Amino acid sequence: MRDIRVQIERFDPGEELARLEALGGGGVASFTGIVRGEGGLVELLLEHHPGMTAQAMARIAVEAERRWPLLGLTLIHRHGPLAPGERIVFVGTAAMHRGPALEASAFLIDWLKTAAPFWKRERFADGREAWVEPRAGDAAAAARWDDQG
Amino acid sequence: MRDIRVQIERFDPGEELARLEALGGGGVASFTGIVRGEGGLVELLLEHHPGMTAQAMARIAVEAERRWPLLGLTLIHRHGPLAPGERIVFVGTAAMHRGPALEASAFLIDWLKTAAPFWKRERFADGREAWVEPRAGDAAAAARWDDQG
Amino acid sequence: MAAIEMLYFAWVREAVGTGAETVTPPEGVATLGDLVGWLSGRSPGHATAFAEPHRLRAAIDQDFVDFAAPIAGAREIALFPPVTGG
Amino acid sequence: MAAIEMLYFAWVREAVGTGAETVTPPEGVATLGDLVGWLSGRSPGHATAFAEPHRLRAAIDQDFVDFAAPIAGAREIALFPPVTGG
Repeated sequence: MRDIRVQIERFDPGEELARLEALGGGGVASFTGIVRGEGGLVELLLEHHPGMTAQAMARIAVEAERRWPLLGLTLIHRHGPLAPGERIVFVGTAAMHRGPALEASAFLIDWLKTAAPFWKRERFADGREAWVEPRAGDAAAAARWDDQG
Repeated sequence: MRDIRVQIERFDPGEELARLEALGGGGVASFTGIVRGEGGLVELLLEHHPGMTAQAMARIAVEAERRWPLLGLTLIHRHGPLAPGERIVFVGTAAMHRGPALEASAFLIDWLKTAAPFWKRERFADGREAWVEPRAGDAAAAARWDDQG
Repeated sequence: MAAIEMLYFAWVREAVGTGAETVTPPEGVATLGDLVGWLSGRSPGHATAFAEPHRLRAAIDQDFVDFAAPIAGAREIALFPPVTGG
Repeated sequence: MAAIEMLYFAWVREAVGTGAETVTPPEGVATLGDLVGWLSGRSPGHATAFAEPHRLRAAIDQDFVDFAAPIAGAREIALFPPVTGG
């Protein structure tokens, strides 16, 4: 099972986990990214490259399936305006044993951060707006998987 | 937030995730262990050391909190008879950023496998019963964290 | 020596034939290894359960310990196979 | 050279003043680096957007590429800041 979605709509991690749990494996891992309301943030706007996003996410998924024996994989990334506390991204993996599920979910979110064409703009209570700069650690987090391919 | 439960009752990963998501962090990671129905398995019986289990799980939680800056941590382990497809164990973590949430959830399930006093007995369709032997990889998976303490 | 509450789990419990018993080991039974050897003489079930000490794990008063651990002062000692939860 | 559909995202889009435009670069504009230099002359907004090429990333026909990539045959070229999704 490979389920990749780029959507404005909200999603329900519990429903996504249930789908992955039903695949007969012994382990399901997940990561959910949430908008933090730090510094007076009132809105996070997610822009993306519509033609490229689904394809870039599919490549990341294929790479994970090549590296680990997965029974299922779910990637959901929202775009559009998001309020603090809202879910941005969901990564879920199912495998026979826990190791592949856990490693693949960490890999998938690290790669989504650096290889999927999304950009975040923050809007603050004082009216200030700013495009989010990549965190220095993100490239390093993705690169650590290069040694293990 | 630290929530540790040893229970016969079922649990709902979606509800557990929602609680962790509400803590204000940017990342929530989870692992759910499920009974596999391989080889004609009809029941998995989880026995535990009632006096010791909650305390052993609390120690594992404290160790995770010492290693990573966590906003929240949930550990649920069921005991009693379980059917194939049922959830056995849930590990959930919330942190400001994804790295600590992901690493702590992998650490917690690795340690639960080797440092919490649970034992599994399998019962098969042909009537055969057998106590599960530890997987050779489990001790190694837990030990890899020793280098990083 | 004071009485010790013994707890047995999984196949150790099945082999011994009970999940709990109170024992009062004699002087000279100083370590957990000594205790396991002494317990083996209590019944054929005990002997079977403790025949291969490398297959056993233990906790004294709910802390994991190895077989060199002294049992002096122990109130509860649990013997069991390697854990397989998670 | 054939027409190329240019796409701009995030602050690159804001600086250029549009998210998409069709351009036909002259002969001699062979690489993506050449193209960015040539685009900088189209308007003050373009010049601002492309003033610091090390802050830009690019995709040709929806594959990430670096600035040495040849643009011959490209139908769509996207210029944008480093991605910050996830």
